[in-house]
Amino acid sequence: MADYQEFINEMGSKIKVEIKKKRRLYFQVKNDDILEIIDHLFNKMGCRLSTATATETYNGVEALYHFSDDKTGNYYCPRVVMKDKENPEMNSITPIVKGAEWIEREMAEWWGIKFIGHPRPIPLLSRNHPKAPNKPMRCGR
Amino acid sequence: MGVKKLLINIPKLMESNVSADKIECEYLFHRKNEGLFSLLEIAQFASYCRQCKSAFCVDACPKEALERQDNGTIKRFNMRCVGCKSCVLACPFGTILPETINYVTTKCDNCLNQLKENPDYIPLCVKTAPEGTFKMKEMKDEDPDKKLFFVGKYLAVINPNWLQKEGKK
Amino acid sequence: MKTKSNLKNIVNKNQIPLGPFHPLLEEAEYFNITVDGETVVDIDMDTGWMHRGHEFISEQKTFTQSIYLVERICGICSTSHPLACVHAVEDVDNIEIPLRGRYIRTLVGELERIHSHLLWVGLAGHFIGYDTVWMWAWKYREPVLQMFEIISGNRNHYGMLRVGGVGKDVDPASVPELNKILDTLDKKMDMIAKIANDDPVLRSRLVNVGILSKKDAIDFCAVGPTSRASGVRGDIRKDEPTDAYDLVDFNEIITKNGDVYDKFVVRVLETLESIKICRQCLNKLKIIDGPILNNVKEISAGEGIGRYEAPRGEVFHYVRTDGTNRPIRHKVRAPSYNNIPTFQASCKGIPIADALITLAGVDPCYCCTERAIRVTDKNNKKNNIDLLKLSRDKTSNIRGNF
Amino acid sequence: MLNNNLLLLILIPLAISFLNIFLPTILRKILVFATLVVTSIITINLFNANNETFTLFSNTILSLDKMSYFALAGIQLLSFIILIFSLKGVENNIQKQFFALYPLTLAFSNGVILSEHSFSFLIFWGLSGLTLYLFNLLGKTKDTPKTAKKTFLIIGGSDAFLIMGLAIVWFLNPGNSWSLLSTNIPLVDGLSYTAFFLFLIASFSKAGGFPFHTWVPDYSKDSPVESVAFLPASLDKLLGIYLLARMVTTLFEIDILVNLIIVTLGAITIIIAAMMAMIQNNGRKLLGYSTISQVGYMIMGIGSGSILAFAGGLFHMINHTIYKSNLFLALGSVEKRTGTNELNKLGGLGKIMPFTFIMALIGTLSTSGVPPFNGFFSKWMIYQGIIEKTATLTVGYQIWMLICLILAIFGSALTLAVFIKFIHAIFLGKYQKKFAKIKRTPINQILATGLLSSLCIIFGIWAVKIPLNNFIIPALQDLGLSAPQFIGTYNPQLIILLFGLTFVTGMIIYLFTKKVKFDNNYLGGMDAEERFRILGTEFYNEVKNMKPLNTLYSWAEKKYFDIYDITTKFTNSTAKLLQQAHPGQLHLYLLYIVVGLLIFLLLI
Amino acid sequence: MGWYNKRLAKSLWVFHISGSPCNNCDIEILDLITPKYDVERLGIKLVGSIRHADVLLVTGVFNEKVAPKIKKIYEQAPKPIFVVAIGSCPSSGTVFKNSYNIVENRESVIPIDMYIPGCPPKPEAMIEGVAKLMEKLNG
Amino acid sequence: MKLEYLFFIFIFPGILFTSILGLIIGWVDRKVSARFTFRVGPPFLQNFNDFFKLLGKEATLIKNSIHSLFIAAPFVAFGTLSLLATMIGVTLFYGIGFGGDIFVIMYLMMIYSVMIVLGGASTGNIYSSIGAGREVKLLIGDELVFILVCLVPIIKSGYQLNLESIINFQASNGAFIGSASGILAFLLSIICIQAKMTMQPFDIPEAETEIVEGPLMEYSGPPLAFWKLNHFMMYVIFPFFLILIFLGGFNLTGLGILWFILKYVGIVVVMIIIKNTNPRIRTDTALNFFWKYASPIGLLAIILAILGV
Ligand code: SF4
Ligand code: SF4
Ligand code: SF4
Ligand code: SF4
Ligand code: SF4
Ligand code: SF4
Ligand code: SF4
Ligand code: SF4
Repeated sequence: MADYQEFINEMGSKIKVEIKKKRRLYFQVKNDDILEIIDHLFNKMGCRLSTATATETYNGVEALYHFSDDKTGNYYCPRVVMKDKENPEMNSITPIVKGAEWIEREMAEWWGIKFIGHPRPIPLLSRNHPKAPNKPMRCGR
Repeated sequence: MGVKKLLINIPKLMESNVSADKIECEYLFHRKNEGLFSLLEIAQFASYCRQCKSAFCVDACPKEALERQDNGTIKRFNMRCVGCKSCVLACPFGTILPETINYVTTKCDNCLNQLKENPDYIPLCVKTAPEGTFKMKEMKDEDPDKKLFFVGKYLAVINPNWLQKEGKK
Repeated sequence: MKTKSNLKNIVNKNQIPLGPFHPLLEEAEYFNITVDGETVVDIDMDTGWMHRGHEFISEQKTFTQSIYLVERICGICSTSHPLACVHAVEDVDNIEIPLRGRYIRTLVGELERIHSHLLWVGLAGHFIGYDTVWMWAWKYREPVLQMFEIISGNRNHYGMLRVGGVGKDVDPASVPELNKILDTLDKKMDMIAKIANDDPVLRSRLVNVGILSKKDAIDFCAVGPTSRASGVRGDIRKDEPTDAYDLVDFNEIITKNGDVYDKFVVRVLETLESIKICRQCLNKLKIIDGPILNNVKEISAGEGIGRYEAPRGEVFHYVRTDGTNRPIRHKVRAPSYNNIPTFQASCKGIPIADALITLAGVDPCYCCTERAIRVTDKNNKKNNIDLLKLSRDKTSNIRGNF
Repeated sequence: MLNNNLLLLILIPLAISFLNIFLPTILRKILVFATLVVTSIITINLFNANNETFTLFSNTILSLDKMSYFALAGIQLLSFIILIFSLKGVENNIQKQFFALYPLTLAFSNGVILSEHSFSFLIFWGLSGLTLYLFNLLGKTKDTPKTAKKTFLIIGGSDAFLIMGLAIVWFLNPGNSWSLLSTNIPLVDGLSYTAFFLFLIASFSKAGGFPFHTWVPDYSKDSPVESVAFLPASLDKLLGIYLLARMVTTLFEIDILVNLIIVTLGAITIIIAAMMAMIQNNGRKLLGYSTISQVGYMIMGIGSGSILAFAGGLFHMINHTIYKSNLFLALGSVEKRTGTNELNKLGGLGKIMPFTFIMALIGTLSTSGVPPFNGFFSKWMIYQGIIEKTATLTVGYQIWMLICLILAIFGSALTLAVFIKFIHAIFLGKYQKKFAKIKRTPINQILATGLLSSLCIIFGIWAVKIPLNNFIIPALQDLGLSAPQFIGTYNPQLIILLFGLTFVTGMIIYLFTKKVKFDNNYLGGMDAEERFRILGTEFYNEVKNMKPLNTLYSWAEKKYFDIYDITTKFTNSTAKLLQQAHPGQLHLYLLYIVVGLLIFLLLI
Repeated sequence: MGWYNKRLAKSLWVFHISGSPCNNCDIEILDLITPKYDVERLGIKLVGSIRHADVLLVTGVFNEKVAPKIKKIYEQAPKPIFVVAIGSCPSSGTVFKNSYNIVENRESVIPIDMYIPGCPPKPEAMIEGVAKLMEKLNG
Repeated sequence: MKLEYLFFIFIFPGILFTSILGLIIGWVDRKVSARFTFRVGPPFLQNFNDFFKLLGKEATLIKNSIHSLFIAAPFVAFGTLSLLATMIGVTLFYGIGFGGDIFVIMYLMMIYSVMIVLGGASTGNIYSSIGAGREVKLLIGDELVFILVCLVPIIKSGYQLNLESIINFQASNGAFIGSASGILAFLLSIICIQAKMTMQPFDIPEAETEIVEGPLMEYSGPPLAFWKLNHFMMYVIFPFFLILIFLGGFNLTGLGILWFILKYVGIVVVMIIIKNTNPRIRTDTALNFFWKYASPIGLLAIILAILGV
């Protein structure tokens, strides 16, 4: 656990740690800070983006990124909560992490999250789809 | 106290003969949720069940999914239960409602989020349940005379209680 | 990274559609390859042909059912997904697994790696028109399937895993036989490794083809043999040794070049390592006794991440639970999902023939790339046709028609 | 004097051309047509004539032997067919000039062929170059002025060489008259070699042999298509090769080394031009390069020193003019319908212009030397001749000769590749909607290409019967050579008959078993959209990118091998003065000729 | 037609379509060609173009995106053509039947002549299916 | 036109003989390849069944494409191949020249490629077009070497072009394979015919996994049947041609028949072995191979032949 203590110390002001357990650190980040955090994780610490998960909760639409630090086996999961459920918006991290292109496209497609600054904002799975669903992963309530 | 509780009148519900899945739930996460069943399950084990010394249901369960808790109630562990409903058959008192012992379990979150935003909020289950069976109400104390018992922090039931009948409570 | 204006330019060029049904792709998949002559200028992938909505279905199923569901994400590494899935569930509550169960998990996982890599070697051979390699590799893959049949009773889709352990025990009586099969396999693999090293024609076809640079591998977050061939370290079995991986001895294979040949080599050598691991597991299974399953009672509310080093790289599962026996969110990320976008880097500027083998080089499996997604399912009246009746009807139809 | 047939052949078109300057277009067309009818009739009448001549001031100026008759007949035939093509469809704004220039060209070409006197030969030769230049100026692409300048410099420059060559010939052979037909200068000393090579340069420049070929593709691209089919594709080949044939037979007595050098030049021409043609994306340039490549065969055949090959070379000359003008005209039809000759803008026209497609296909197959078309027969003769010649050589020469032969045969594979690209890019491949509504090909164009195509087939199948026996063998005999003996066997009639039988058998089986359904392209389940298209223009990018060809190609693209560019660069750097002296104007050209003539006269 | 059908039975060229399967059926199909099962001895050959096919092997539950393409492919196939559905997926939908994205009634996409159930069916089962088809063709 | 000729072209050694032998040898190929990979392989009459089955299937014509060319291409190729088979066969079996010399045969052999290209590309299918392009590239690759190897017998026979004189020369002076240049040229020629038949490793134009059988992609029914038949006919034509120009032809008396079978099967087996032990190579590799490696060897063979070695 000491491993990610360093990260918490460094970034303490920008993150709100939610869950801290063996090898897993979940923390909340404001949309404005996400790029800085990701830059730190990806470029400075050499973490690898595993994927990202979007979920709809009562608090809003969440995007949870999973960064794996392959040297220690730790996971850093910054979570961005978008309060506006109708038009969720957040900064795209694709310009920093190329590998996020697909997953962000997928989240945009199925959750209706708008990623600001995404280089290729076209649907991933529902192109040429004769019956493309509309924001299907949202709870729809 | 100020906390609203969901009050369920179980005898009335049974009388009304409305099948339980007609009552809807608005719990967010599952596509088709019957949060009600989880409420009923807790309620039935908490108040209805006789808490037999050597519980037939526990013995009958092929998967060791039922266990007696410290406080005497029976608890079903959802990862073990396969929904075979042997326990329903085994209970000599018929206290276990077959509908509640589902393989795929559900969850009620007491609509806390909605209530936080609007204290006068009326959950969907209350709206869709037969008249008078579900209520959102502020309650101070249990009232054994009216067969009103509290289960946990947010739930209250009106239900004949074997323990009370036998004078254990 | 492409910009919009860039895309516009491409429209004027010649395009070659690859798929959805193309003999190169066992699954339906569609690539729009922009070419200049036979040189690939750009590659654009349109996915979603295999999309069945696993994440959606999973939310309606219990964890135990989910395991069988994710097993059917894809048949090639049909242990990796369940393994990652149970890891994720176990991660929520830090559930301990009995030792014997851990060894069995590792055994099954590694056998699957052998079978998957052999399968790839064969298919790669097929793609470059070397059917002999295909046939040979698949011939040697049969014993592995036979081992699976001994262990689990099925050639594919083994259904071995449970939350908290494994569902089926390995019969100690069958261990010598399994060991024997492994021995024969060992020799055959040595031969294939030799072919990989020696065959000049094969080398001329694969060396320096479709190079994925180390930087691109990191940028695209590639995983598994794809990134290891480019010299990027990263093997979940070493990084986060679950199951019995901290108890067995094996090496992580890394090469530098990142071309298809290196991917080939990495896979072949990994197979040898896997055989080593399987041996160790089998030996341990002879001695270790005990339960195979920790009978989990309940999963508490929380979030869990599980991963496993599938033959193609890291499989990632994330589950979020609310205390019931089913997930409220189940995210699946297959290795190919990260590997396939690397085509954009590795396929540009090479001839089509090379591009195709490069596509095959990451051993993509689109089935699991496209697992996710659900849709509000209001009318639930599925037409569940009676299988038996249908198959009887139809078979008799054929009888009648001729 | 005016009843001399030979003179008439020159004078009539000349007169008509002057007359035409004052007439409206429609009359010009009629007159030109009439001229051609007349000249053709004269030519036909001359078929059996023996040594018709025209003398002036007791000098034999014009004369006709069997070889010049052969060339003359070729010129009449081609002019006639190309005229049919041009009757309708020439660009409106150049029609007037076109029909004035057309008879002019005819007159000068006839003049070249018929001249026996070197003086007249020189004048006609120069003037025919001039019409080439004038035709070029009718083009309207943006490169036209540049190309015109280039053409003019190369052709005009070669005239100067010709003048010098003639001067040397005269110097070497002062006793003889000015006759071109009976000099027979042995190649013994430096001077005679110089003369020979000066002549060679002239004939190569005209015909488009390496390394003086570079004007052909540019000219093809930038001039009106009828003139391309008319001049570089047919008349210039006839003239250049005619000169070459004269050189190796009557003008000089050449030895085996020179033979080998000419053959080598021919082989190099074949390969280089074919390789260059492979990478062209402009239809006309591609044809232009392939024209050059075909010239290589004629050069080889004529220069090899074997009678069989010589006959083959002559035959190839006429064959080539037939199929290459066919191809140019077919391309012209396409160009006039679609408005472009860039291969990458065309495609899928086979369904829309089926007739043109078949004609082009026949032209293509003849060019590539596929039996039973005419191109194969002449190539086959050339190969045999070379084999025959090789058998008589010493070991070292044998290897040299055989390498040239290999290159030549390989050249026809390359040609095939070139034309697959050509055909594919224009006619095959994906059907395009944008072409669906284009106008139909006018009947005169179909007639012209159809005539040429049927000639391809007729000359291919009855090669011995028609062209060889009637024209070429008499020509050889006239030159005092024996009739060629084939050393291989090739029986086109039998082959085509048997082939037809088997083909029909196959078709019958097909017709019996056929069940047909119509469908769109299968593209793995995708709809066959128009963007999914292979043009064919990029077929040979791999060849282009191959080491070391890629460097060669890039050099070629930078024009390192272009004699014109080399010289201009050379001139640029050495003498600014000279550069000022040739801005590429007509009057300057005339000045050159005048100065040349003056020198010439002084020499006399 | 009897004579012809016998020829057809001895020379079934197979084209394989995957309509959102889990891949396992497809792998098992390929397995058929490899040394252990070797269906070439029955004259069966895997072809790459639909135009050459006599038998279409379809696998998987068809999802909405791929279904029109499958239909198109079927229409492009030269007749006579037989459609054999491999695996439980096309016949029942297996675990996927609750998903939104799959076609409920696969018969509405292409007419299926024969089902070979199993998840995945063992190669032996597939061979048996093919053998039945041949039996039928042989009369 | 003698009646004899009809027999030549239709029965022996033309269409009937060549097709049947070709289909059988095609079976040998498939069988041996299967053996190579531990399989059983197809039954003996498999290729016949395939052929007749295809005859009964529907033929697909592509809308908006050049139908006549599409249909004619396989039959033109068929006609040419029958012609070739007859020309080569008549010389081999009867010792007389028929219709053309070695140059004619070389050029006739190109027609097959041309027809593949035209037929395939007439459909407008991109894969067919790519395949067509590859076919030509392969053609210009192997043609150079093929010319070289064909010149060797010409040189060795003292600049004879006629097939029968080449055979007769060999009959009196021993087969050309007996010399250094002959061996070199023979080996090269096997690679060449491998390429001409588009067999692995040169199955570039018809690569199933890359371009879906390339030019043949859109063919179905009878035209496809004929393409397949054409391919099998080449199993006869090319080895016979090699036997003719390098192995001294046939002597069909006594032990000669054994020799005949041995020569023929030997060549076929070598081809099958090459086919099964090599992956498909790329077009540029093929061109490189032919132009940079094979043709110098071919040239060497020619020089040796001129020197009489
Ligand atoms: S209180 Fe809310 S969550 Fe609970 S059952 Fe009622 S509606 Fe569902
Ligand atoms: S339904 Fe569940 S708890 Fe009841 S007996 Fe069956 S397994 Fe046990
Ligand atoms: S559903 Fe059927 S098979 Fe499955 S556990 Fe229950 S009884 Fe057994
Ligand atoms: S009802 Fe089922 S579980 Fe119960 S005893 Fe019978 S078979 Fe067993
Ligand atoms: S459920 Fe029934 S058997 Fe079980 S403890 Fe209660 S009363 Fe007893
Ligand atoms: S990575 Fe490939 S093989 Fe593995 S589960 Fe995914 S699709 Fe299947
Ligand atoms: S074979 Fe077994 S697992 Fe499969 S459907 Fe039947 S009972 Fe279920
Ligand atoms: S039937 Fe089973 S094995 Fe086959 S595709 Fe469906 S899930 Fe996969």
